[in-house]
Amino acid sequence: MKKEPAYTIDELICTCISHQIEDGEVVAQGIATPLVAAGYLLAKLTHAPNLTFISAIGQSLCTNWAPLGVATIERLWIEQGIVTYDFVTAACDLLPHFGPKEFFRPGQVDPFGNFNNVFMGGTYQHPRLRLPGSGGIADVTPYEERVCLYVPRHGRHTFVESLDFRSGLGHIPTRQRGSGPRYLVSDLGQFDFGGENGRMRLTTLHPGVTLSRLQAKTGFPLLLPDPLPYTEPPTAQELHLLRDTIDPLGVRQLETLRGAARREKLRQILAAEAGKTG
Amino acid sequence: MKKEPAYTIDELICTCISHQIEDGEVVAQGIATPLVAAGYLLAKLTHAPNLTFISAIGQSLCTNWAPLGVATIERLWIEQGIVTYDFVTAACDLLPHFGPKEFFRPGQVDPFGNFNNVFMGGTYQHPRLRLPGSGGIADVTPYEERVCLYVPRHGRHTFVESLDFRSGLGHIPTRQRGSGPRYLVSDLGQFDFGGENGRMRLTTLHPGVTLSRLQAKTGFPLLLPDPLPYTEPPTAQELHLLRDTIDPLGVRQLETLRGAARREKLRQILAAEAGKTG
Amino acid sequence: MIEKVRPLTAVLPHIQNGHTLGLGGMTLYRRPAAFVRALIQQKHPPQNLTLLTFTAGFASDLLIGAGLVSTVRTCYFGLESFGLAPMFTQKASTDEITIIEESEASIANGLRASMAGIGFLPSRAWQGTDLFSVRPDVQTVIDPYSGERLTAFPAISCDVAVIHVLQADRLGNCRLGGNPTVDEALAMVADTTLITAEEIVERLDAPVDIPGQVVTAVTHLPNGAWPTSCYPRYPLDGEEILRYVEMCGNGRFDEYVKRET
Amino acid sequence: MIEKVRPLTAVLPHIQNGHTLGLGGMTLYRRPAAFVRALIQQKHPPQNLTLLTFTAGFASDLLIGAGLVSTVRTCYFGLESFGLAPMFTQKASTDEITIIEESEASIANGLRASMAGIGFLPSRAWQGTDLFSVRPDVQTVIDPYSGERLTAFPAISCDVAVIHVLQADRLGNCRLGGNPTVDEALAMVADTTLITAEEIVERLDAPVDIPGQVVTAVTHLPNGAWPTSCYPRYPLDGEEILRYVEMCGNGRFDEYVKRET
Repeated sequence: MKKEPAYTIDELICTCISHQIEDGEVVAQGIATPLVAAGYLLAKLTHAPNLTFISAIGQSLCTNWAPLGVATIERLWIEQGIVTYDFVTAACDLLPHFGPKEFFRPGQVDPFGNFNNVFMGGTYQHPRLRLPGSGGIADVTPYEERVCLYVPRHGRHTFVESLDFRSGLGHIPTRQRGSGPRYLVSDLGQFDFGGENGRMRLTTLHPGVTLSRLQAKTGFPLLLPDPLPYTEPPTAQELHLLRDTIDPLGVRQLETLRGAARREKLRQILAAEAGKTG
Repeated sequence: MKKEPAYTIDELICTCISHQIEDGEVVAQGIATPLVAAGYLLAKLTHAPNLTFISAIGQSLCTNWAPLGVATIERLWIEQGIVTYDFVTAACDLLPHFGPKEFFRPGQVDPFGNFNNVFMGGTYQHPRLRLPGSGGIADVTPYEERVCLYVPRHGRHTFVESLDFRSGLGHIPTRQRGSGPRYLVSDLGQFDFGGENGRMRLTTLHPGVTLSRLQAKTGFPLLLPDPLPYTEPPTAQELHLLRDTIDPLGVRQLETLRGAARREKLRQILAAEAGKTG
Repeated sequence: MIEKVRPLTAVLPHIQNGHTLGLGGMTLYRRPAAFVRALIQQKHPPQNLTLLTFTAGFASDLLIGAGLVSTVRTCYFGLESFGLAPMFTQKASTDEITIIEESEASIANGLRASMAGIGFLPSRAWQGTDLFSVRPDVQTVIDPYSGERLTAFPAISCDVAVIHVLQADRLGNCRLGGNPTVDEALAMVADTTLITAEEIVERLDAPVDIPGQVVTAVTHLPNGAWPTSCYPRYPLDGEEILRYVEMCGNGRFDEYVKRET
Repeated sequence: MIEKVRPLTAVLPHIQNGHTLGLGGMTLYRRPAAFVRALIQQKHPPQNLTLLTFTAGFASDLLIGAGLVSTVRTCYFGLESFGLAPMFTQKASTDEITIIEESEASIANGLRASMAGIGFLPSRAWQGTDLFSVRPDVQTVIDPYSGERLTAFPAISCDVAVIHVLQADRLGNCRLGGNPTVDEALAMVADTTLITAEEIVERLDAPVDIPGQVVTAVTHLPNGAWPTSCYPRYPLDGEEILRYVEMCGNGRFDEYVKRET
């Protein structure tokens, strides 16, 4: 008989993100990043009540919050904002001013935390896969101090020895300001960049993950801690907050699911939202 | 027996300003310039109904209007604005974008329409008279096309051969963009800058002013038209609009009065305003 | 009063072959989707457009799928949780479209420089990244005070901007309704600014978001953002966006666009 | 909740000898006049302040008259229709104060550069004028696209900003009430931002003008802008400003300031 898991991987990632947040910080979040939003809210509802969010949707500073949604997410951010800026002001003045902590999801990441959201494979003119683009990543990574990364589906296509394109600035010797990523969480483990020249290091392995599986899914040799600690699983309170308070619809799962399964989850969420608002 | 004048000099100046306005323009006005405000409103109520005002107080775009005041002027501009900008946005983005027509009152003006609102006499460190400063004049005169000037009290201290300081850019050969002033009105006449190299020319003398008086009060030789036309006096409708609709309190006169007379007029206006709002 | 209300048929011809077309809104929010569908469904739609939009989503993908666009300028092209933008993703690996790689800062500073009428604005963005390798036109400038090298983002111009709004009045004053994106700046820099509006009223009170002074024409298009959102009037229609993604995935883009007539 | 309400006595010591002190509002509108009077009337008021204010008026003239200021940075110093600022005008021709000549654009771009954390912003302002002769620190920069020479306005920093507002909440969120001036930017760039407020409420709803995140402390000072205005609560008190002008004209500044205790 299969044992019911106490938590799912999306919940573990959210919890890891939450633990990276300090009280009083200003945090930013990009487009379609519900794992990050759920992690931030979990921090707010536990150890970081004085958190301020800068949301890409609505361009507002928010200290209030509301449960996550898909069709309703715009409404939530707009209505929670205490002050809303147009995106020109946000990009030119506010993001540089606040230098928020932000979690980015790289299309590719190299051993030094440089990353890529522009294209994978082929050439820039004829890519194998065109990605959505750099958004604000190429803007803020050259000067921000508190960049973090998350990878919902750890694999060799993401963890690469050499990037096809560097749109996110990591630990490189020519950097003028700010810092390469401080932290990375994937569905397999947690990492920092404390190796020589800012090289990625495993800090904890998620429960149930083997080192050989992790290394097989990573396109470069990983620096390893000795002994090998395991990630603390979410507490009952954290799971309760995520499941019942922050994200009852399970929007966070959209980042760990793929293809038809993701579309099916989307339909469930949309139907639940329509039921609530209609 | 002394003949009652049909109009006062402030009314003539307002009317001259009004005649320089074209319908559909965007016009800007600075701090404490009620002659200009009254002139713009006169244009709006006669031939330029689609005028847009950018007001220094309140930093708003206004298409509506209200009668002039002193203690109430902030309320008027704020409440007439259809959209309000902070002054950083106004100075960095909007004034350069709209390049409004604007009437400036120079502390000194030279024959080529360069002008000065910083200091008069002595040196910059030890001036005979420190003026309030350049405001936005040094900013917009290098690129605006539609700069105009007005001088409520024409005199040799204002019309000078050589400036003590150039904070407003006139017609100079090294100008890169925009234009020196197109027009100047004083209490003695109207002028353009159509002479050689943009030199000031008298275009009309105000009724009752002699050429010798004008030249005696001007610190440089003036180019003169031949024959010598006189300024059209305000019409009955213009006087009615100014006196009864636009500026019943006579705020416009604050720019033509001096010293104790001006303070007395201020007290009258303030009392009338207090009576209305209290 | 300068009356700016015009029927859709009167404003569509503003967009001509080779124009830079700016689209308002972002990703799945307040996009001028009905205008875009009408543009595509013309007998002779404009060709070789340069699409300029802060983030590109549903409406932009329609324009790409229908073949109107030869060049794309945006910092993000996708459908958020609904996945990649299918037609953009297909054509991005071909020679059919050229991408002018942008970021939030390059578009924001470019629009702001254009508003101010200057050629560039400096920024710390892009320093150290590979963005310069695909944007060889973007120069750097030295801060004369510190000696720091900064990116000199060039001013961005736009022939026609199309922006969907919650409310407009007959003078062209507009209220966006929330989620302002970069539309106030876009409206200001475009040579021609076309507004489609959920509702047109005689006269809006202050404060408005876009002043009528920068608006060329206003067209009444209720539900004009559908299936993207128009806050607070309606949220995005996720089912319809899923249907779009699935039809495109099955090679049925033309059928999807036709069905919308 | 980070409680930011503080009594006046607790916030006055933030302003130290040699500080750059930014004052909110403009000329005769929403000036922190009560705060300034309290600052002057301290037993040992701070000395050698650099006064930074977009336009300077009544409150700034009090500071000058009381001898707290050694350097002035503003684009306009005057009392509008009430005439020249008497104490500034007297002292401007002496060696008592140094003027750092500013304009609207130099302050606006300087604050914006400071917000963005960069060293300068380019502008067409000042080109061809004599401003450079009295601001030899201000450099120029060449537009790398057009070759045009632009003014490189340096970033402006500020140790303490004091801004009077209509309403604030206990978290420091503020509503200015209209006539925003440059206060949103000033609040953001100052190392310490002190708010004096007509009214303090438990919690303000959106939208606010200054977010509490950039505010150090909030002090309740009803009528704190008098005799300047606090729209819409009260207009400027013109009689009082006339009285000030006339007393200063008769050499009675000290008496005027004393009377206010």
